[in-house]
Amino acid sequence: MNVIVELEKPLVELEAKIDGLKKLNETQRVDFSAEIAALEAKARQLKNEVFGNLTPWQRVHMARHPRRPLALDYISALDGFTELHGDRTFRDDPAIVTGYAYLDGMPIFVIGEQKGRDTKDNLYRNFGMPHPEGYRKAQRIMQHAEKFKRPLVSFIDTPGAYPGIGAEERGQSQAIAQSLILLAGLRTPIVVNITGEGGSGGALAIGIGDHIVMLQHAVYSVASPEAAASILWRDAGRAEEAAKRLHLTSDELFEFGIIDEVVSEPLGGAQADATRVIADLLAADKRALARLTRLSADELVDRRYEKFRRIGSHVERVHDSAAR
Amino acid sequence: MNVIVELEKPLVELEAKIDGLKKLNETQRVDFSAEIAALEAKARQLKNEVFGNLTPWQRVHMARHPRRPLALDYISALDGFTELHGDRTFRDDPAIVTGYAYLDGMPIFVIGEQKGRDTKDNLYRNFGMPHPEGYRKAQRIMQHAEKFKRPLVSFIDTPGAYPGIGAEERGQSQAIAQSLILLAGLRTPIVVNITGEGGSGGALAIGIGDHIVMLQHAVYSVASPEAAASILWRDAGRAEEAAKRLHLTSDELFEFGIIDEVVSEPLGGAQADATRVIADLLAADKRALARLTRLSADELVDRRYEKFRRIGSHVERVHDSAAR
Amino acid sequence: MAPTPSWLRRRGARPEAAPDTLWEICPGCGERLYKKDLAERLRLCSRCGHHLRLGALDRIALLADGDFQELVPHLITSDPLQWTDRIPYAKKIAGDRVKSGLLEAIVVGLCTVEGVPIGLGVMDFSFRGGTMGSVVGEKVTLLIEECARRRLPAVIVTASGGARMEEGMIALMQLAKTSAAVQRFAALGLPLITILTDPTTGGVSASFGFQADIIIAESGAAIGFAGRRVIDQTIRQKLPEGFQSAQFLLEHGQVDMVVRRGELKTALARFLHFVSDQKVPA
Amino acid sequence: MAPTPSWLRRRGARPEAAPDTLWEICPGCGERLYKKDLAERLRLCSRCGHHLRLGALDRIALLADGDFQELVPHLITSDPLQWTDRIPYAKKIAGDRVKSGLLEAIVVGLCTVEGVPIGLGVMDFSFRGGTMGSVVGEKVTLLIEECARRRLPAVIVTASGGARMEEGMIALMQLAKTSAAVQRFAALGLPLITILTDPTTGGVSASFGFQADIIIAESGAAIGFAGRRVIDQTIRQKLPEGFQSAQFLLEHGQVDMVVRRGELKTALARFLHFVSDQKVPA
Ligand SMILES: [Zn+2]
Ligand SMILES: [Zn+2]
Repeated sequence: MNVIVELEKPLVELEAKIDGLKKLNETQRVDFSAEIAALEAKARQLKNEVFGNLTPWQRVHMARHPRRPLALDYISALDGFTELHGDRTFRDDPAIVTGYAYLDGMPIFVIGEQKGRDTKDNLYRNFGMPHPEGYRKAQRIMQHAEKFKRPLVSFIDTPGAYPGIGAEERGQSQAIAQSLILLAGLRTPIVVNITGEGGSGGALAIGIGDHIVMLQHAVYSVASPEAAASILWRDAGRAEEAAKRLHLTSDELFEFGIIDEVVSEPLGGAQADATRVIADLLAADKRALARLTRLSADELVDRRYEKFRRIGSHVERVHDSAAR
Repeated sequence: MNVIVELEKPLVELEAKIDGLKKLNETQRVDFSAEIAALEAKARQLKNEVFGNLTPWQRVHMARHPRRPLALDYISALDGFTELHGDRTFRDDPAIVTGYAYLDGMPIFVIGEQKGRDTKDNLYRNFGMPHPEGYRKAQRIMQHAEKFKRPLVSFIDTPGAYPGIGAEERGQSQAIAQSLILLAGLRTPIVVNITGEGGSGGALAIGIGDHIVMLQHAVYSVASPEAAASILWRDAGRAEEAAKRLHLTSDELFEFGIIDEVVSEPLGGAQADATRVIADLLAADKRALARLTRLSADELVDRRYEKFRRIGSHVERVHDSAAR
Repeated sequence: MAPTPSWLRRRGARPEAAPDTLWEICPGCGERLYKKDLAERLRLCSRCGHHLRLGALDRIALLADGDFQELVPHLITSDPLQWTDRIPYAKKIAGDRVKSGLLEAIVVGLCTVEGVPIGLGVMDFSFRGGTMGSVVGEKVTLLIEECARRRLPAVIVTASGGARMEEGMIALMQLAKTSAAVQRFAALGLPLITILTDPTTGGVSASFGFQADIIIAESGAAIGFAGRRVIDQTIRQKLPEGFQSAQFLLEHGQVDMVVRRGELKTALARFLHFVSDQKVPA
Repeated sequence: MAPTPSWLRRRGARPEAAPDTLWEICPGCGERLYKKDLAERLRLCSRCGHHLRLGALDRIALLADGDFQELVPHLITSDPLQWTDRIPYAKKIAGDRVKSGLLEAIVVGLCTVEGVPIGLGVMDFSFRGGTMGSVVGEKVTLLIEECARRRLPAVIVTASGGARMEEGMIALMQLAKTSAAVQRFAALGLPLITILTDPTTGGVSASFGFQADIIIAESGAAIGFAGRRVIDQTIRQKLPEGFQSAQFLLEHGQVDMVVRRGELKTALARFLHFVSDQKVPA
């Protein structure tokens, strides 16, 4: 069960109550204004209590909230989105959505990792976990973006690349590795958005870019907390602890210089005001592209190289026998 | 049953008899020289009768002769052949063999369509009919040849690309189409050898090159005679007639300018003296490469374009109403 | 290279089977359709929505803005193999000219689509099953070369049973020729869009058909490399439901989209605008 | 990014399970092997031929001509997350230094192989399971950049459980950093060859491991993206025989060849000569 959904239950009930009273207020003769005001104050307080200071684990669940906007919600908010399908080799992977659209008049290619809204949809989308053919579809779109000199905008939301038999047989490693090569050298601007879960290499495979935007309550980590706990301690049950240790929140990653910009969410998360959050994120993308499209392809690729070249945390060790 | 194998039966028997007599001649006191000479004369005459004037249909069977040298026989005659495997996507296709080797000291990449020698081997090699992953493996090698500035030499011997469910699902058309694009623009010399059967698009997919060599008794056609008969008359049984009409022999194709050079075979076909035929074919390749490696990549690609650009047979029709 | 099968064929009578020239039988549902009505409805069956085959000229009318200028209209085959048969090739060609009203299996030219100038080639299945011989190869090559010269997007609507047997290896080599033209064209950064219609198989499928940046399959089209008959004879087992249908290709990642006939122009124009407009950030 | 599983693991005890420092148990057949003998036999089991894991220094001795010059030997992690645990990351690192005799999970440098000068990087599984953190990413990047500067082929021998959890996103970003280096290097027309040894999974597999022109898998190596444990937990069904083995990868088209340890140097040198020699036609 989603931790946030549990946590916000009293708030949801309270808001339902307020809504009910408001309807009564309109239709009945009795005036409930005072009661409504009191409940609204209480709701604000409760909201602050619930969302004011989320733990990393809670933020993981915020990123996985069943009502959180998904990649296609952002993409559909672009103008004239047209989906393009298929890797031309094996299969069209519904866990990755690709196509072209306009961002406030600017023609762009888009790639998004798409989770499902309900169980049936999630089975279709494989819970947003792409197979190699999904990444190979994305590679086609990357090449289109370069060929037709259109920026590329990606939306990351995946627990990770799918760990299954077919995925291994068809070269999950190879598919991700080739995506990384392509993005690193792509001669067109790339803006990356982390909107939900950014899980591991499966996220990074559409995550190398010139400007990396992250929603406040999105998470991005070297492995999902469950996988990390399993790797570190052979105990997926310690995921909460892993979430804390992995430094996967937007503020931490901004500090580390892993991401370039954080787009804030309303109290209650993106789903509390999806329209606003979607507009804010796309506005950030637009600002970034306005800047990036002024650079030459050579400059872009050189800067992108330097951007990732810098990321590290190591020192030259003074040699033990330096005194000799 | 192979028409040539049937036809050459008395000859094979006669030669066995001669061999027997020769052995006797060495071990016994009686002198069989006269008998041997007489039988040898008869064998020569028979050989001329059988092979002197093969029909197109007989040449199709010559190209399919069970003892005819196969792609790997030529490739193994190169120095230091090392096989490279896999399309990096789905499967290693044994119907196409790829790798690198030296042709008389010159480093080259090679691609060959490989049939089996016996039933078991043929099942493994899928009778030399590649799947899309075979062509995609070949594409990797084409790209290697360009990247590492090594010539590409191919050996064609296939009834055609495999017509099966998996092949269609994984994009047989797309795989061949992309091979054609790659070869057309490849910035390194390409020499193509048609050594056995050149069947349709499945052959052409490794058959665009700067110099096209064909063995005398190889065949190369728009479709296998059986398929052509099936397409034209819905009757695969009329394959012999199709073979005649399709103009698929080396001399006809040389006339049409489809191929550039014919390497002759001994009376009795390549299998009668495989060592010589293999050496002759590779010598032709070497001569062609010595010439082609002197050209710049731009010249090569431009000439290749013109070479195929010219192939056609059409006229501007004088318009019916030209008098108006 | 392959027969010109249709996975639809088995579901009903073929159009050619209807002797009545005023009526046509829907291969989708068997309905008897009045030809004049059918033509007005883009040849979509009024009962089941099935997309009946559409000729090249009708298709040009459907896609172009009305300003189509044909290129090399008079190119005809010189019958390289001097193919004789029960009916000689030359005679079959003559018959198809009458039947289709065309000189060959493709019409190429220049036009605009919602205002975007392009080069457009449209194949016609009613001429020798849309097979590619010397003329089709040459016209496709000339179209693409012309588009390269003028820096125009190229759009080709395919309908073809593959290479034309009666022109032998000359026909097969058209795959090489057109591929070389596409390679040069693509290297200039220009877009090639193909619209695969019923049926597209063999040499056309295995060359420019699948060399496009964007591949659109028309609803209901049968598309593949090998023809159904050849596959049947080879594998001798039941083919999966919808095998080689447009939807099957979409699911197997081979095409970008499946579009109904009525929306083809919009889908095409949308991408043409997208790659042609020189929009800059606001 | 993934645990460090081995499909072999289930077949026998792990080397670490043998407390006796003079003896080691073969994971292939369970045989008790005298370590000193084993070292002399390239750590191939005398009974079943199983390839036991080989340390970075032994591997350099196996592949290089004896002229290996290490680059950036003193680079160590600065523990970006200041990771504390039951055993803090810093302490684990210190322990692995003693155990492996190395400062980090990879050794990089310059050498010749049968006379051909190359850049060589070799990972060591005994140091944090060969995981890639900041140091491994930096050293791989420096190696490839140095090879680009000197126009040398680059060879990397992988043995890795993936990205190093204890360095969080800094570790994941090493995939991006090394990939960018490989991209630039490859664009110069220089060859990258990887030799994937047991085990190679996760982030190393999904970056430079599978970005090479030629990929050689050592016999018996377990290679994949996801670890076996993760896959088991996800799909909860029986895995195919030999799943993720070198041979499995060969059959699925993922690697160029599977080579036994004793023939690795020959196979490598052969390709290095092939791409390096400037032979002209006679
Ligand atoms: Zn109907
Ligand atoms: Zn053993």
